Amino acid sequence: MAESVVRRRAALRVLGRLAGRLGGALFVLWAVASITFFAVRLIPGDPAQAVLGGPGSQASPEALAAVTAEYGFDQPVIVQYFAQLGRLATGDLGRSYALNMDVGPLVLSQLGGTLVLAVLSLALAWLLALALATWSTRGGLVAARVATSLEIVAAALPHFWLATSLIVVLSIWLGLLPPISTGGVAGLVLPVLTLAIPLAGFLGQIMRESLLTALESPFVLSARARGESERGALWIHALRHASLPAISLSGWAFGSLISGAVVVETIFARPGLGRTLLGAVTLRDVPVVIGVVMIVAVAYILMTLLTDAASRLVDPRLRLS
Amino acid sequence: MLAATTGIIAVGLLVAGCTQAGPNEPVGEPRSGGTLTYASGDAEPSCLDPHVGGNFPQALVSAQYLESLVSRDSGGRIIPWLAESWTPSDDGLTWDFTLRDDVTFTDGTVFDAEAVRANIAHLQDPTTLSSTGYLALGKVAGVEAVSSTVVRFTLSEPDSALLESLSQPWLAMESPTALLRSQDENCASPVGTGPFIVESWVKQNAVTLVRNDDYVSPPADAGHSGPAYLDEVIWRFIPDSASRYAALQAGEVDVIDNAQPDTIMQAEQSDAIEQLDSPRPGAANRIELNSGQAPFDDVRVREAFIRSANVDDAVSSLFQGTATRSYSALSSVEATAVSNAALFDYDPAAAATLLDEAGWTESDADGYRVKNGVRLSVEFPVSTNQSIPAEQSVFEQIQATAKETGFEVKLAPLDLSSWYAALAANDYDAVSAPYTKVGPDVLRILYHSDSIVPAPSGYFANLAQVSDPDIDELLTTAARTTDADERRDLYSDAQDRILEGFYVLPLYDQQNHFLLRSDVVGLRTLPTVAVPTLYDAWLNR
Amino acid sequence: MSDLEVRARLATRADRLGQPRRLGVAESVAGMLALLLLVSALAPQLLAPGDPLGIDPLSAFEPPNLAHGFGTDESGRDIYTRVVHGTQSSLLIGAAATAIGLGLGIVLGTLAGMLGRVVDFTVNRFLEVLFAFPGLLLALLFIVIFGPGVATATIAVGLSTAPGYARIIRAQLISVRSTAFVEAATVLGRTRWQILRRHILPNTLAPLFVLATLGIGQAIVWAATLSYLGLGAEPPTAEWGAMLSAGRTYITSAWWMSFFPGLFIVLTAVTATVLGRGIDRRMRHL
Amino acid sequence: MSTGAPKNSPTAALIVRNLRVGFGAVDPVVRGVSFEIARGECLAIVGESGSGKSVTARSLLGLAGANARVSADRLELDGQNVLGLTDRAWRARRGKTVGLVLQDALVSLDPLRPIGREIADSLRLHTTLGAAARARRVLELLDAVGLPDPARQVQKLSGQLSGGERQRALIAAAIALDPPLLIADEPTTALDVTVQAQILALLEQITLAGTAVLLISHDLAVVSHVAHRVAVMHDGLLVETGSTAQVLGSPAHVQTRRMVAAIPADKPRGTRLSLNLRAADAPPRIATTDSTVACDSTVVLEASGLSKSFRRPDGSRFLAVDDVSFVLHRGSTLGIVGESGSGKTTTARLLLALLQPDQGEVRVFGEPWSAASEKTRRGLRVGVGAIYQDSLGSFDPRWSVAEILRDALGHRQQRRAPQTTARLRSLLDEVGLAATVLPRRPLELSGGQRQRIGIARALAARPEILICDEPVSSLDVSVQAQVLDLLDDVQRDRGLSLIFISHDLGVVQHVSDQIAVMRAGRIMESGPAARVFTAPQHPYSVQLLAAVPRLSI
Repeated sequence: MAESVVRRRAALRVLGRLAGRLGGALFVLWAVASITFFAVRLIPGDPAQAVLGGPGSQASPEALAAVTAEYGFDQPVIVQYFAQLGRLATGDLGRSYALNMDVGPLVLSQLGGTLVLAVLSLALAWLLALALATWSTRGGLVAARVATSLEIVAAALPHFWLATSLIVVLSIWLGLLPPISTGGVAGLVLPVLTLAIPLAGFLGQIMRESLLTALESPFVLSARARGESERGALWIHALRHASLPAISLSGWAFGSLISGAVVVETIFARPGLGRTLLGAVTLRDVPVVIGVVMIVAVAYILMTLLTDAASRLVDPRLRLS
Repeated sequence: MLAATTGIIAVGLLVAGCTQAGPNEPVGEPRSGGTLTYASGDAEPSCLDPHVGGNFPQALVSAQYLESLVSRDSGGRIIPWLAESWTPSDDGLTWDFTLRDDVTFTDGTVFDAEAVRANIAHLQDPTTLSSTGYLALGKVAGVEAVSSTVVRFTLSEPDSALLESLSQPWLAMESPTALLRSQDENCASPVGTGPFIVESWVKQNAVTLVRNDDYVSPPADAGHSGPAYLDEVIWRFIPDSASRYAALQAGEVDVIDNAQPDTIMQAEQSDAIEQLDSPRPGAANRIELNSGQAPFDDVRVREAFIRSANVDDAVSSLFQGTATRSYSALSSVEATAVSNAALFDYDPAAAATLLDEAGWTESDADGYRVKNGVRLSVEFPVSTNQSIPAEQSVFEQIQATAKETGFEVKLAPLDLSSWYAALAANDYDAVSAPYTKVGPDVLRILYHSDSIVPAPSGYFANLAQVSDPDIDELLTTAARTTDADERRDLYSDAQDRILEGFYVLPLYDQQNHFLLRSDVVGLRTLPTVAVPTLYDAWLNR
Repeated sequence: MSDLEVRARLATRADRLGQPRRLGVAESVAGMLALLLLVSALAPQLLAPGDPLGIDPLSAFEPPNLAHGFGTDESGRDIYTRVVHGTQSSLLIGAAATAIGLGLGIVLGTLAGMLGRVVDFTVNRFLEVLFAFPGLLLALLFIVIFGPGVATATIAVGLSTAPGYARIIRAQLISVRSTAFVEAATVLGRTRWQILRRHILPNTLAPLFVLATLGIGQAIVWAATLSYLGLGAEPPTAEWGAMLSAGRTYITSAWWMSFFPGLFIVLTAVTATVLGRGIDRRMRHL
Repeated sequence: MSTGAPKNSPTAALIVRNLRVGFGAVDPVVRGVSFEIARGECLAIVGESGSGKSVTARSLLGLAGANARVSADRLELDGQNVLGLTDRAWRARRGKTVGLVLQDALVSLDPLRPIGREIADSLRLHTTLGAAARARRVLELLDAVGLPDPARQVQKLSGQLSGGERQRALIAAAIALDPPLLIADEPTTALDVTVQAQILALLEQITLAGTAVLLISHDLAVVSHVAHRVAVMHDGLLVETGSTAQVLGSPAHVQTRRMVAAIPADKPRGTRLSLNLRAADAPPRIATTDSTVACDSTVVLEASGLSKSFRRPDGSRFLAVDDVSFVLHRGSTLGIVGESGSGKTTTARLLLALLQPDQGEVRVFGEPWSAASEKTRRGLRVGVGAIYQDSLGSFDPRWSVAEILRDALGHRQQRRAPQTTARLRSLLDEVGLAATVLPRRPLELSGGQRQRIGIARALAARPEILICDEPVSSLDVSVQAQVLDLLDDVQRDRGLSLIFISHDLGVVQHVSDQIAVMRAGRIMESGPAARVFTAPQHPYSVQLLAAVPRLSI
């Protein structure tokens, strides 16, 4: 009977945590929406004008009037605010000024490309980091020094420079890979490399650090004393510990990949959120900017939940308390 | 047939001013089939229907699936297209167009007088939000279908530019049935009579066009008749010029536009890549000096600025011979263009004396001229969207050379909307704004004092703020005059006055360079607004 | 977690194999680089007497040669001169952005760390929200509103780094507040104010020096990114990011136009990181 | 107990001749060590930190480290030479012919893996047993090491087990293939005395089962129970080896004597623990009532009905301190003893008014203390000093010793003032430190020096009451002895009243006049030290006392 009580309490705790998380997520979304809404109210100029493609469009007064009415720009701000929230609640992200289509479909259609990019880059970064870390723990002091330098430099590489350098060397000079995304796999190589290398620098540093700590820890010593091989010590014990901090970093990594996508997608002419966002920023296409930001916020929240789940999977201690 | 083909291409190339004859000449019999990938550096249109808004990117792509009533040959003469012939009334107030009777839109709708009426109506409907087409039809009071093949335009006053206006892609004919759809649908897949059909459009990525197998209506100067050679055209948008060229090098794409000077020079060396240069009509690229306010309200200061700017060196260093210096307000493809090099020599000494005469005698610590406490500075907003990097560098070099004479040029690179805002606020002394329109009537739009009055959007075309009754007079009469010679004289007088008034500093024609893989044969540009047509193009693979 | 927090976290895991006392090779090199950067920021004329804006149309697009070590750009300006003179504006932008971020961070962090639960909760929520705009997004949003330009870009970068600083400072404050030596001071009968002044603030702010060092590196990269995207400094300003975006056009024909400015950005970032780690290691070993 | 096995017996599980281990360029940490252990024999190597005992143990498994230089005339495991074995060959022996038990199983078992797996590893590595068979063996092992309800425990992570259970699991893993030799490196350190006793019993049982056990420890009293023979290690050498009785009974080497003398248990109050080497054989001062300050009956500190409860992560509250009352008389020492989780530290924090009690109050010099506002309390604080277990953590890392003491003196401003320097010197003198430490930071000092600085800081404000929370538990025995003596001296010289909190009954017994035995937040028994230790009334006290490691000769 004590058992069942304990189990019930545990279940309640889980539910409570989930509820808390959900509430937190909703709060963040609401806040993001509100901030963006009021922020864009600071933009000078007549939004109706913007809808019609900026002052260059030489829009007729009739058109302006029509748009003003359609978008409710004549309403008081607070009304517009709640209207906006209402629309967002129903998943309606509004209509793009420049691209003249609904933001929801637009953003969703762009989401895929960016996600593929981000996920692949994250995976590659993990592989690179893991390889470097394990290699450096084997190779002794020199290897460690080399690894550190590689990681620091990698982590300092700006995406745009790395991207252009890769294009010049790999596509223009050597002609190995297509300089733009062709939709094919080959076209993915350079963008993914561009995003993965700097990230691998970060992950590598943190993994190697925790790998060394783990390998020097008493429990690995006792494992060795049991006759465990170096490989065993690495794969059975150390790597698991080493992956924990890196996993918890992946939430951040995802964020940085998204901002990296802004640059990479532009340079490699890949369809995606980043390029859409940049385009919208230069055109002051407010609804699209908000749309992208919201989607990214959602993705970001999901990602943090995901990494959370992942680390619980790897670290049973988290499942206990 | 073959003769005809090559012959026409030859003509096209005469205009192009750059041979497309690559090492793999002579090319064999045109072959059908294949997919051509076109990479455009222009912004991706928000709507594939050029009636809506109406900018150059739309013109580029829509020329592949939409056709106009008339076209223009390389000699600048108006030639039949969807309209076989036309006759203006003596007072020039009514025009009857006789249409081809064998053309149907790709959605099966018949092309007839009613269709034309519907198109003009669509253009003039404010909810269409047309700007270019809307302005071009400014004098069109009404359109009626006389018979199924004859349509009559009624004008509020004579318009010598009507045909030139109608030849532009922004006034192309679309299926009236399709126009009944919601604007979104029509923007996504406009339906025309052209050699290709819009199959799909993946935003931010590419438009896919497929051949129109029932195509019958090439313009009179086309290289062949019947359907196009290409099966399919992928129309991609690659804004980054370097990536665009790299893609062409790598063979990822077959044709790119907005080729940068350095890449053109590289292409010259390469056997795999050919060049096609086809300057746009209408105005040349030029710097307009705001004569509406100090310091450029004084003609001597305007001249001083022009004389102090070393444009020749800038153009030769930055365009590396890919662009020729212009001394005219109009594009060199305009037969009526007047060029006067003498007015634009680089002559710092003369500039200095002019400034002294104008009272800008002292100069301050930084070496800038000063007149009663005010520094001689020139606000120069630059649209990063409309001026290619090389052009922005030209401005930077002008800035540098004008400094030596004592001008402080304040370059302000701006995104499009901020740039328009700056102009609307009359917050500029110099500015460069390309304007593409077929025919010399562009002068009226650019230099008639009416154009100083801002449109509701705050935009106005007369950025030099030329307000000269004589010029107004000349331009208005020219726009009414249908007699060609008389018209030409009027326009050349007007241009003389504009040039001698030092309102503008011409730079070069609106650059319009295309680079293509040398196995792409038969690509030419329409002499209307110099957009490429893939109708005659085929892949020599 | 923010870029900054990650960098900080990595830095403070001071390189385990390096001896704390001895000055590592990397660090001495970084030190010299930092010195060079400072010189070229404060007195560029010493290293590059030329005029960074001086054009020479006739010698445009020259690849690196004896006359022009880094080559010339489209207007024949000497890239070496421009890169050296660009140090000033680039470092300035980086420093300004860091200052803004750090300033805001200190305010927010101290509020959260010192003013009890309610404030702490609110500030934390606020930060959480800001973190939902990863990396550049906050900056881009800011630019959408106030338009591009050096000033806005700088502020934008500063803003988007602020949450990171805030969280670190808060954490630091809280951990210091609960240390044994703060208790010991209480036991010695020290007043809250004395403890704050003598123990908490010094021990909280000292690590900020490391943070700032790391932060500048990051800020420079971000500012350069914005310039590169055409939202920051514009050509012909001799600013690394702007030079890069100018060079981008000619990447296929004149790689040196974008290579060298980029190289300097990377060098600066690496220098910042190495120095940050070094300083940190020293601070924690004495 | 048996006085060890005959030398070079064929049954020797381990023979070490002139073992030398060095790292890098510095001179070796183990400088020629020789010993052997027979099956069924337990040899204890005793030494203080840095004496090289752990390195010796590790090199017996070939785990001295990658950059270690190991050499010996002879090194035999179970009759086979293991000098210069390949790593592969070593791996075949580790766990099979020699097992290792490290201290603190919390970090010695992989926190991410169920203990069952950890134990099964050696089986997986050295036997061809199938999963099921392994599982069965693991249960047997857990049963053998006396872990209750093995079937449930195997699934648990080390973090879910108590210290004792963990240590048992670790031992189970080490003896899984019952190796002829078991090396136990500080197997009971960081365990509560009662648990420690159980583990020692287990080791003894393993020895009796015929395994040779090498016990590494810093604590003579601990090993005296189980070891047949004792080898005292100092500075890389075995300075004295022999039967436990002989080594502990009549220590020959000065280091041995120092260590024996340092054991506080059963040494009357006031007895010197640290040998004064200059007068090595000076008779230890015999404690007399007058030798300590006359304990007058004035109460300087009084705790009445103290209770303090905390919230657990899951929200439920638990009572850390439950209705605790006691008084402290001027000049006397009240020892509070208890095992981990008994609430002694919370009590200390309550007494220092770093925590506010839920109920009850603390009065100091008859004044309200816990009830008073911090503002009014601040005035009284000079009278109450504190000494902490983690002395290093109690110093601002950025301050030098001089700054720390100057601050404690309240002379921060007049840095160079002569009287300040004079006070600093006399303080250092009092705690037996040279002025050379002044410019250094605590991090650069040894544990003993740090604790002396801690005491100096406490004394600087001339307190009447000192509250010492585990002041010596992180120190080596000889250092501990010195610090305890120092405390004794300053108390006598300054007539201080002490509250001395510790888990170590030996220490508490030595220093205290009055004793309070705590468990689970309550005081089980309290009274005069002599009485409680000779005639404990509460069963818990009895149990506790029984477990205290004494020199059993």
